[in-house]
Amino acid sequence: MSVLQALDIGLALLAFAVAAWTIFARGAFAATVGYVVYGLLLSLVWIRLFAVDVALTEAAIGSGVTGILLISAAARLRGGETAGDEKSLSGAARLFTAVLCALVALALAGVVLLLPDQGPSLAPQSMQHLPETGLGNPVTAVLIAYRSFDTMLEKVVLVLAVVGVWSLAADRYWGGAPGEARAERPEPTLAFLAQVLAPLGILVGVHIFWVGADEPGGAFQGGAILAAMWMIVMMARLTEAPQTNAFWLRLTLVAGPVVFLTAGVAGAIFAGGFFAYPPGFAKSIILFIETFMVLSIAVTLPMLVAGPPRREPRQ
Amino acid sequence: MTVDSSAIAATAGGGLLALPILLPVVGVLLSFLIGGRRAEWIALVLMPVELGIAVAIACRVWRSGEPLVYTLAGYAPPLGIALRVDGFSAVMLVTAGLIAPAAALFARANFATLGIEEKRAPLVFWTLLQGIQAALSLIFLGGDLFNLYVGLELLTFAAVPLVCLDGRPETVAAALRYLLFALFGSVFYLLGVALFYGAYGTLDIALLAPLVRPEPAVWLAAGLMTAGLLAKTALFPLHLWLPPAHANAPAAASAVLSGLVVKGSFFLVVRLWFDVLATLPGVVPGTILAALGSAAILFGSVLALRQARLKLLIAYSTVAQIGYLFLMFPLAFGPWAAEAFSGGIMQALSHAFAKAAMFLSAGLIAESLGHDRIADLGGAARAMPVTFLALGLGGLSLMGLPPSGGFAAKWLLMKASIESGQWLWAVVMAGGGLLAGGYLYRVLAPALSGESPHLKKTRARSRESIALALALVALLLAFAPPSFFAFLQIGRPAAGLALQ
Amino acid sequence: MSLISDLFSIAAIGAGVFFFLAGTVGLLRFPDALSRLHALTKADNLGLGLVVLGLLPLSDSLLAALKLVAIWALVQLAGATAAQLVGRAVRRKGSAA
Amino acid sequence: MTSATLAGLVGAALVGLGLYGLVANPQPLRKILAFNLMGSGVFLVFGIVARKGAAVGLQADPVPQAMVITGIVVAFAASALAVALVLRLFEDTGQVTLNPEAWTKPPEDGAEAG
Repeated sequence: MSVLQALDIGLALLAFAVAAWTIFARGAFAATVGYVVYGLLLSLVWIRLFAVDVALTEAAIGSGVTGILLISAAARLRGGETAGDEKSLSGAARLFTAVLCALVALALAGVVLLLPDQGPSLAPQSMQHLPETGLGNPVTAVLIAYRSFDTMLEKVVLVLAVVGVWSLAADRYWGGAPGEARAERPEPTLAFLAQVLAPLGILVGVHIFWVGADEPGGAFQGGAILAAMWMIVMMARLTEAPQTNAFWLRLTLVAGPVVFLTAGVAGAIFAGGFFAYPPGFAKSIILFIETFMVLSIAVTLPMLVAGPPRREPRQ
Repeated sequence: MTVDSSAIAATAGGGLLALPILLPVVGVLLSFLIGGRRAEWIALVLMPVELGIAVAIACRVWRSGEPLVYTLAGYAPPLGIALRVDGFSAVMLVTAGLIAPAAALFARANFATLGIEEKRAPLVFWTLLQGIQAALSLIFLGGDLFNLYVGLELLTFAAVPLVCLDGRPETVAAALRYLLFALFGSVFYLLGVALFYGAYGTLDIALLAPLVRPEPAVWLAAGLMTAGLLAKTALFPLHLWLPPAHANAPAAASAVLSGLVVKGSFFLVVRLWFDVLATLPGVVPGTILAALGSAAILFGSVLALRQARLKLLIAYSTVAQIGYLFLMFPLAFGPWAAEAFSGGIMQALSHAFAKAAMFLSAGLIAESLGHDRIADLGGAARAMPVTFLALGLGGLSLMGLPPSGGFAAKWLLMKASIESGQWLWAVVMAGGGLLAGGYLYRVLAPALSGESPHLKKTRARSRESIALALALVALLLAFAPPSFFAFLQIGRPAAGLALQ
Repeated sequence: MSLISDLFSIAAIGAGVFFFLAGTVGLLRFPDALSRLHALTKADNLGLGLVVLGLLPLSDSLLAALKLVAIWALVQLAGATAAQLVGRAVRRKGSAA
Repeated sequence: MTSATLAGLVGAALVGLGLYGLVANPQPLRKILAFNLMGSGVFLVFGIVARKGAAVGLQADPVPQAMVITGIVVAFAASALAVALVLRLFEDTGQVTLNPEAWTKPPEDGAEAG
């Protein structure tokens, strides 16, 4: 066994152990912290699978932003979490569930082991058409060219999620800002962090988006980093969450899908099909679309974490 | 890998297929951006256009007699994504195109946005209603299993917040339970997608179908995806989320949720077993599905009999009626396959219209009386005869009495089950019809009594007529000509199923 | 030359790993939150610093080396802030658990 | 055993683990955690599929990778909606349970908030 293999097995066992902790830990808060650690381990697993784009996404969104969301929820639910305990399953039902889940896992493991070592692949086709897109990163090409329809609709899913979260506001708060009212002065420690980190982070986010055309990275990962910077600045109370009826906010939230959709429809007129790019212009159009997607993601993620409006709108 | 190029070649003029998805998406984005005073207007303008496009697509399928295909982004599958429409999907597209605007017209009284300041419930309602339309179009037209996953998620995100639009804690809990079931369904579906890709390197349904072999990966993928879709369709025993969710939503939303949204995931079960897995020996899984369906019919009907509130009763009757949809699966092998298929689809259509009519009627009753307690409905039918007529006509379809679409559906399914010698399903259907008669009697008998009820609100003729129109469509389906059933067969892999 | 730089890398990374180990032991064994925090921050500062120092000769470009240093600096910043916040939370609660 | 197969096995185990948490854990927030865990297990299965599709100089098939990226974003949006529902329920009822009988009487101002 090589050192790398030993490390792989260690990593796999560790990831599994932390995952089990998040399921079986007593307190919800501890479980949530476990989940964030697990997410970081998982990004390492993705690196070992040679999927660096996914590793970046998992670290930024799967572990990072989801982690903030769940931890702040767990913190706010403290005290309420024990009250829900009375309806837990009986021992027999628990055992039955466990056996069922084990069966699913075993069947899945069996099928995974049976997969051929050299499986079917669209890698050759992805590479063959890569020059048409002008991109160097095939994952970005799949997301914004070959399967752009998926990606555009997924942006619409994010818009619907924002509508859904906001719909949970009380009527009198509709249009107001999410989160508690701003404290009279910023949190000094966090403010220092935000002031130093935010400019750097914005640089890193834009960099990751920009290199995504040719190297690992892209709109999702870059946008998530920008989103994190905005969240840090808000947490430090250097700025407030915006009012949900602000036109600039709504415009930024839909800018990505709107530009994507417009380009897709323009494709039907100028390139012979919905979401097709005219030859020679593909890369510039893709970068144009991605720019607005980055903006939308950078604003959507913090707004989803911030939750529904909780303050009456100012006129 | 052998690729049947005719299956993925784009049909001329197929660009039409993208519009039923893209137009409601435009509606969603516009409503969210500038919808404060215009969301209602945006929806009411777009919906007739969408219906027109759906009809145009159906006409093209009718004329050409075969499915239409459109490849997006200029990349043919397996690398790219194709949209595909056959007879079944065209019919579902038109059905959604009719029911959604009916619900929208009905909802105008509750969710007006014209000329007033932006309000929470109206903006959310109109935006999400169009989201549901986009999602359903995508589900009916999508030819790629992962693209369909995105469609399922769109549907979930659009449907769940509608359940708790009024914000009472029990509706929030209902929405949360609905969301958890739906997410479980999505994850299982997605896992199946991963296995299909791992086994065959493509997710395009037309490319996948000839490659599929009865091997472990396929069986596991089929099982996982079916289980996930059943959770979203609320087939017994995964129905627990449905009654509170559908009974608590605003009436117009309930009509869409019960009439259309559960049909979306049902549609994908049909796609999966009749198209992707057409070459698999499907009698055993089909029998399991039908057994669950039978349990749903009996269980849902009995629970509907015991409900004290009208909307809950109608919601439990949805649980029962979903059961009928799954009786077609074991009957789809043999010379009676076409009959069983037509019966199943007819059940989906007639239930969509009938249930939408019933939920709208129930909404009117609740608004007029200020409650929907069945015990206190005394004489209500005298005060609001048109509303109860719509409710009763919808109920006719649920019972399967002639003349109604429900009768045509159950008749076809019963014929197929008797011809195939699978008597059990016929017995279940007859029993379900009796039980449905029972729970409808519970509602209609007191309502028709001589008491004079106290109406809080005068009835609105236009809204009553919307419910009645939907109920009449459910009725008219009984007179569907044979050419309609021939249309449903367009694009079916006829050789695959009928000859096994 | 390469042998010397390799030996340097091994030594530096080894030392870094040792500090991480020590920090983890401290986290697990120290009695109260503040001293645990102390152990942990030391591990972050020194351990990561040494690992980065050891990796520097192995990086193939100046940009990569700069990125490594930037990573260390960012972790420093985040670690110091987190330690501050945890410390304050402990003090606010009165007694350290 | 290759690292890809290992990751696939972890993925299978995670799906089982997450499913158990989703069904057996009564607290909604823990169910959301379990859903995320299950989702990441599914993504790992995509990961092994991608890795086994390594060809023409690529270390992994880009198509499943792109699907995982889409999936991660959708899963986050789902968690955000679920968390918002849980918090709303908690604010209105003071409890975090899906069991309506367990609710204490909702606070007066909460009832009016709808």
